[in-house]
Amino acid sequence: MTQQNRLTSGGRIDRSTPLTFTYNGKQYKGFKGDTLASAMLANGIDVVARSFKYSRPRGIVACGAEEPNAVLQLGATEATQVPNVRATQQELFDGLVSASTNGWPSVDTDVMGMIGKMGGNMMPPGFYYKTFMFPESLWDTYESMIRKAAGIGRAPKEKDPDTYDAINQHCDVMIVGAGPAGLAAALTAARGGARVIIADEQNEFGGSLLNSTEQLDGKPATEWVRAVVEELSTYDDVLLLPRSTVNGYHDHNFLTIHERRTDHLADIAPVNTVRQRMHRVRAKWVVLATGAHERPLVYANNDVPGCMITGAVSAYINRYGVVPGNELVVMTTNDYGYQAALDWADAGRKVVAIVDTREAAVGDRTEAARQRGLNIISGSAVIEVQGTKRVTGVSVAGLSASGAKVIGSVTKLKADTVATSGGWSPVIHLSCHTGSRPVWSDSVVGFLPGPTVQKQLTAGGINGQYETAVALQEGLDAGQKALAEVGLAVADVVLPEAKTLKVAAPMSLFHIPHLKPTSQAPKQFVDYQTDVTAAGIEIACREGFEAIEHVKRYTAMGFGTDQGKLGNINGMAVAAKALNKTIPETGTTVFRPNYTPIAFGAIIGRNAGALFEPERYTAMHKWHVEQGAMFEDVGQWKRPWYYPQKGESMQQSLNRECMAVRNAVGILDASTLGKIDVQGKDAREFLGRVYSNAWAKLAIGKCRYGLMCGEDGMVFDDGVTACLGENHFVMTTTTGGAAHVYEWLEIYHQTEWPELEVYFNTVTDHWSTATITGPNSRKLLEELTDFDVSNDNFRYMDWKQITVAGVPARVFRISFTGELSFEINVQANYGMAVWEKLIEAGAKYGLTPYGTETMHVLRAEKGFIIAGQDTDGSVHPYDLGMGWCVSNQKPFSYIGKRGMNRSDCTRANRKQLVGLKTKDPKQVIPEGSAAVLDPNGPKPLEIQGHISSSYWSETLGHSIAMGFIKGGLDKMGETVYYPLGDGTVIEAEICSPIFFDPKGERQNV
Amino acid sequence: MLHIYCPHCGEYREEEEFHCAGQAHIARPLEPEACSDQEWGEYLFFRKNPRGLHHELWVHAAGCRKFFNMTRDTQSYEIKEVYKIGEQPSVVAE
Amino acid sequence: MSDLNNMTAAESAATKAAVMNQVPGPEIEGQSPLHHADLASLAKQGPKTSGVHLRELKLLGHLTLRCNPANADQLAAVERVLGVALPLQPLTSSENGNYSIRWMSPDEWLILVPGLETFDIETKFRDEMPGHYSLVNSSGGSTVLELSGENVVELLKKATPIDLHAKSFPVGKVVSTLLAKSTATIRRTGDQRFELVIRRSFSDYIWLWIQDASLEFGLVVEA
Amino acid sequence: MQKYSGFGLFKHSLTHHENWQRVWRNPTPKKKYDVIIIGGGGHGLATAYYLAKEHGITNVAVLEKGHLGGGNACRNTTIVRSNYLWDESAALYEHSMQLWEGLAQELNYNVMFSQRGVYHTCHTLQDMRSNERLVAANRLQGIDNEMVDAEQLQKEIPSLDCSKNARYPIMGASVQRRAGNARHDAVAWGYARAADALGVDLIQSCEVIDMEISDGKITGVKTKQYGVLKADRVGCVVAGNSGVLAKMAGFELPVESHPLQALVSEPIKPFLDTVVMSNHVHGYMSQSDKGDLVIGAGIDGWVGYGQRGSYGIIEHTIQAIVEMFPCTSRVRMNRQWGGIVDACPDASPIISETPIKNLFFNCGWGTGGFKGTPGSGNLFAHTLADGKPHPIAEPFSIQRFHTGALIDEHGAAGVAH
Repeated sequence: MTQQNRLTSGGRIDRSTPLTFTYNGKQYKGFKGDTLASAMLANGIDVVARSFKYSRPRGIVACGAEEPNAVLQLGATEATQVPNVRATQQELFDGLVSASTNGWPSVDTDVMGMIGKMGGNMMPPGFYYKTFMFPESLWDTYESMIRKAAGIGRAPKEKDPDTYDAINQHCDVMIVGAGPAGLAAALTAARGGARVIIADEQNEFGGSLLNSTEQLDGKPATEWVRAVVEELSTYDDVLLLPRSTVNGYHDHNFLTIHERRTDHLADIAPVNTVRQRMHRVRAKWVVLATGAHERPLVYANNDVPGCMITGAVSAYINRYGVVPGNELVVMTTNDYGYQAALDWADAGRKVVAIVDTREAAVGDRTEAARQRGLNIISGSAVIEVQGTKRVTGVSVAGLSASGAKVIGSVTKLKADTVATSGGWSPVIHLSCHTGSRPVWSDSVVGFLPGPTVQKQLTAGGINGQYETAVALQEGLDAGQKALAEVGLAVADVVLPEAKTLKVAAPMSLFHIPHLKPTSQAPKQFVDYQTDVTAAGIEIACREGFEAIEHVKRYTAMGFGTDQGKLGNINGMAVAAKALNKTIPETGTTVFRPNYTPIAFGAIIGRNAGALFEPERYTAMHKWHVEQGAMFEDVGQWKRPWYYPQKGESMQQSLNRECMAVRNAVGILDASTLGKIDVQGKDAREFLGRVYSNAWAKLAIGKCRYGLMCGEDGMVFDDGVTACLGENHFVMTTTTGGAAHVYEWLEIYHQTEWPELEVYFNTVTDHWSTATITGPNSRKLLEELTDFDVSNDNFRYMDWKQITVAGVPARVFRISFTGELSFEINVQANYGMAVWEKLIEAGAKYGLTPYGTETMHVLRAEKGFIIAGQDTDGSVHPYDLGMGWCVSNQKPFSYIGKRGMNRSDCTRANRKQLVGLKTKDPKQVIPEGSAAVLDPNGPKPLEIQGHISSSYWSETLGHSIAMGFIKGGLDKMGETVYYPLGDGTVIEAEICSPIFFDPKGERQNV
Repeated sequence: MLHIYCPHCGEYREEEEFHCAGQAHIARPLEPEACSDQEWGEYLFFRKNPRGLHHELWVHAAGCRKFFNMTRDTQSYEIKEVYKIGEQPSVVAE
Repeated sequence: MSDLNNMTAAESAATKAAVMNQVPGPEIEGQSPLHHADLASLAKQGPKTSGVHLRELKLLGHLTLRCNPANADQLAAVERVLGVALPLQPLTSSENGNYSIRWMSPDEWLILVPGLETFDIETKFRDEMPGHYSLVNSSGGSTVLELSGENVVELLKKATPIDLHAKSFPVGKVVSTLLAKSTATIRRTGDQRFELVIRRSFSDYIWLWIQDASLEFGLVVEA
Repeated sequence: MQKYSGFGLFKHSLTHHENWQRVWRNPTPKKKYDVIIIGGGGHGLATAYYLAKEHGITNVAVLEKGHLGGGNACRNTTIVRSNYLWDESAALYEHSMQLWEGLAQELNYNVMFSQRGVYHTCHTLQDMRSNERLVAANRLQGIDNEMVDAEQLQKEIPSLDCSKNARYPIMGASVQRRAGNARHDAVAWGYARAADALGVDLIQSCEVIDMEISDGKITGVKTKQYGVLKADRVGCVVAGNSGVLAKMAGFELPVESHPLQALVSEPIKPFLDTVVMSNHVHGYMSQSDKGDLVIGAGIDGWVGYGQRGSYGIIEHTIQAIVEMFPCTSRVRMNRQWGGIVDACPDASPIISETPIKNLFFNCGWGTGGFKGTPGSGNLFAHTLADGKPHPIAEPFSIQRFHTGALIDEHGAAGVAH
């Protein structure tokens, strides 16, 4: 294909580096420096999309972030598909593969287009809400039809092969936008010695200067740009970020910058590089130099390919050497629109006419056009465009002075391109992100940034200042202001000489009237991507949707991927006219992040896959893995769940592990339990306040179990605490509760009882804990220590400091299984050494490693609770039948005491924890099952309580369960029923939760 | 994202290092047993929840692990001041 | 064995706290948190030049001291034991030969000493320190990573929200902060050199993270 | 009320849609009403509608300081379900669910209630236990909810990563198949239109600045725009402002207002035809009929009325989404926004009398208010009509925070939604 619209010279493209790209299966050529859009225009591609609702052919309108139509699917492979890429922002690279997203069989000949033509009138705003209701049963069918039409591009089906990351940045001045204002600000701040970040969404700095033939100091403005960029890159404390969009402005001057590092090179990032990077910036001061977006005018059939905005036409000519047509008609309400005609003429193509809605406007640009002998039609407008897949001509008619009515006769002109300018809208998006409301300016004919609490400055186009000289000056001023604010001296900067042109007053006009009333005229599009028309907005207003938010939501205006950058202001103007209000009265729009869309991958950075969340390991983890353990996630910890042997089912493994503990000895890695070292003379008092039971008399060398409640009296954690010295204790917590308990202790110490002399330190990671339990555990321990561990010398609930397998250890004789047990704690650096010795020596005693599941079964046989499983934040110690663990003699009103005495906590018939024995011993009640008194009663049935723990007990040869029953502690022996999902009902008898060794003899031997 | 000055570390840190522990200056009743259910309920659950200036308790969880108070505007999110436990605010919410 | 117990009894009497020498004889090799990563062999095989260098300073003695910075007697005692004063300024550190002290909190310091000296120093503290304080051996719970190289700052910026610019993070400064989805106490020991104290159970995650985040710079593991 | 139908649509297309009637009037308020409802969000409008329809009380005004349905009603992620744990909440949300079914026909306004199912994925044994408990309870409460294992789940949702190599592999899920989404704006507008048709005055841009209270009894409210408006009873339904209005009435609530954020991707071709939520990795997602992925983020831990939260929450949410749906990594996030949720300590709402006679509050719906809209309005209307709570609403009184009879739904409420 030839690039028929490419000029032979000029522009910032490199004609010596041709690139090949694919669009809808066809190959085309472009040049280095092209965007996908400029290359498509160079190749004369008119139709790039079919519209969302009416399926009308659409072409490229703009040349940047505001482009609503050229939204394509990118990607050469399945895994590298990217939906909804804006062709105007995608740099061309060799081998780029793109496709339009809607239209069947193709975007050029689309069947839906016919339906769009015919059914278009059936789809006013809100038509969904008014139909598809009858019959009710058919809604699902209607919806699936609607969903077929949904979406633009598609997600890949395969995993993303690229990586992304985030980096935290800090600076004195963050400058957003590298046009004349931004560059002047950056240069000033940099020379003043500030830490500066300047980011721009385009591939090179220069902003508007890249799109024009403007001169600075009598040389092309781009030479000044090059000089400034060169100087900036010499400062260590200046970070230059091209291809980087500042997408979010958050509270306290936190900004996010989305940097596209490799999207301009290929589909997939080169090895060892990240595709995109998020900069998380904390800036002392921010300078917004984001410029402005040109507004198209709203006129009949203004969506036909070939309708563009004037700034885009100039940009394609001056920057990319592409003239997007042959015969141009310009329609403008202001002087700037004339520039497109001048550039078009310079490019040697025909300017049919400049239609100025104003009467006799005189500015330097209008005069230049006159001197060039261009055909200027004043006080008139293009009221309608002819053509479907490309503009073929326009209808021009005179306008009333206000622009409200068409007057005079209609002349038709032949043209293939219509460039319009309704003025410019400052890019105030970022300034709105932190909740600041924009303010309308009649002189600017646009919204300006509103008052803000952020440390924010603005310069250039965002202030409605579109002359380069003014933009430069405002940039410099902002730079100096920022320097002063961060305590740096004024910088010495001389601005380049810029020619200031005389500009005639713009006309405040948005919606071009038609001969017919808007409701009957050909469609006049306000928001291209969402197919919102002026008529649609009028309908919304007529129906009573008068608040601008209502108008937007009812019509979907501004809800596209361009977020209404082109259309919103026009839409507000149309609504204002329909409601006889001014635009500010109609209300302002509030922009939210993101300024432009960001790949999910870029937002999550490295926190994906293996790094999504940490896996916490104990010192013995490697051993568990080697033994083929299955793991359970407990918090972030990986805990051995059970250790299956070849050919074993899970239940078989559990039975084997349980029996080993009951008949021989088992070993458990208990290192993950939270451990908190408590020191100070008031440690004991403190324990008494945070636990429900008594601690005053716990002797050195002894251990005690405790329950921890909230101020509401509900149990939230439990564990054993040992008295190491008169002023020294070590507390254990549940694995998941460790962090919370530590903060719980600190908050009470720091805010309520600072007078208590006590310090808390987390030592969870410091100690490795190997628990050996079972009748043979003493024999095993004896082999590895020369300390006398006999029952006389080492009693139940004692702890001793001894040497195990040559390693100094704290050994606690406490039991969670009901068997004789020793918890061996050693410094984690030696955990594996001791563990391996235990395994080695244990073989002859039938030592069997067991995991959390077996631990749960064994403790359930003993009726021991697990905080978090047998508690749910709604049960106090008495509900658990653990009144024995509450001391009301304590002088201090411990945490939970008052709470558990509130009226609802002391009432009868509370749900209480009991044991449950199934009538059929083989049946295991599924955990979570709900109890009822009469399974055959009508629903909803009153739920008596639920099963919190339930297992098969190989030891006892029958199932065991713990659960809650209303008033259960007084209902021993009574029967309850558990209806299951399959319709069957399990019958169970309420009993004590202690199923095994009720006297607790085995742990005492 | 709030930027918070830790009065203990003496510098600004990112919000990610902190977390908010709710309304500040809620003292635990000295004699819980003397409280009615209503009074205990208010201590446990009822809060000022103002739109505007608010005194909050924060902890520098990933830093020095110390608690401190903050006076913050819940509408604009401006932090007026931070002050240590036991100290009184100089800007007071009505 | 009985020694240990008698000693404990003595200690308890004297200090009201239990202290023990947790380090076994040389015949038993300690396993640092990154033992399973076998950094030693990686150091042999891996590249020698790159933007980031990693070294584990393993099996050091980690002692957490909590006391009252306003108590002159306690400060004096610390100086007697370590030969260097507690850094009282927030976010600072001090050192004396093999001993280094990191400010953790207004009433908390992390003291790093050679692994085998841990118990002696603990004992000295128990003899010297007056008043209300706590001293906890946390040697098994954490390890130290030394990260250096021309890209080390860039690497760390990906993990921590702290401003690492020399103006606000000079040599000697210490911060406890986030490190990716874990935490670390970071101390600058040179222009392009940092020491990170990290928790044992998170060390494998952090090791994975460093390998991943340093891909673009290259990583040299040092033994 | 002008009847909406496909035929009507066609008829209007012939006259260029020039003859559509207003959906609601713009009345100037009367001096005195039987009932004033403060708050023109979904709940307030539903309350007004049911007051008029089911209790024949039509001398009602809804006072809205902004525009109708402009608060959380248009900021939520539109999930509707009734699989709550405790009998009290199950009754409340199921009451609402039954009103959802058939709501479009009742209001003659298509609220696009789409019963596409809501899944709660389980990633740990604890997850499994609590979901099995939930399913068992719902079964007895007469609410549909079932468990599916990972294999079945993978069949039902191909784009969900149910493999073993996830950080927290999915072990199964509970699914309520009657649950789903609705079109949030349409719900508010549909109720508004129907209430207006029954004679209710909908007063927009009317801000209540004080309450007229004498000897413990409310007699009306003072508004910024229209001065004092009298009323026999006043109902306050102002999510995001409950604390502020309670303060006007002179009491505090067991409520804190937090920012809650949500976000959408760009519209893409539908690949997810249901709703998936995970309490464990903390994210949830559905795909709208426009093609946007609608994603709810978490709550900020501090009080905030700014309708914005912290960026870190967005990051964590999307991490969870990509962890569950790896194919979304290259999909692009379009827009984020924030609402203000009034959260109760037990994650259950308040529909209650107050210390002030004839003043009633309906608040504290936390992150789950949208699904409650019809039920909330229906029960609150009953409460306002009778002057005492409807039996289903009784357990949700303010008093429960004194007695301790909380209805803790943190488990079932799960992720912010």
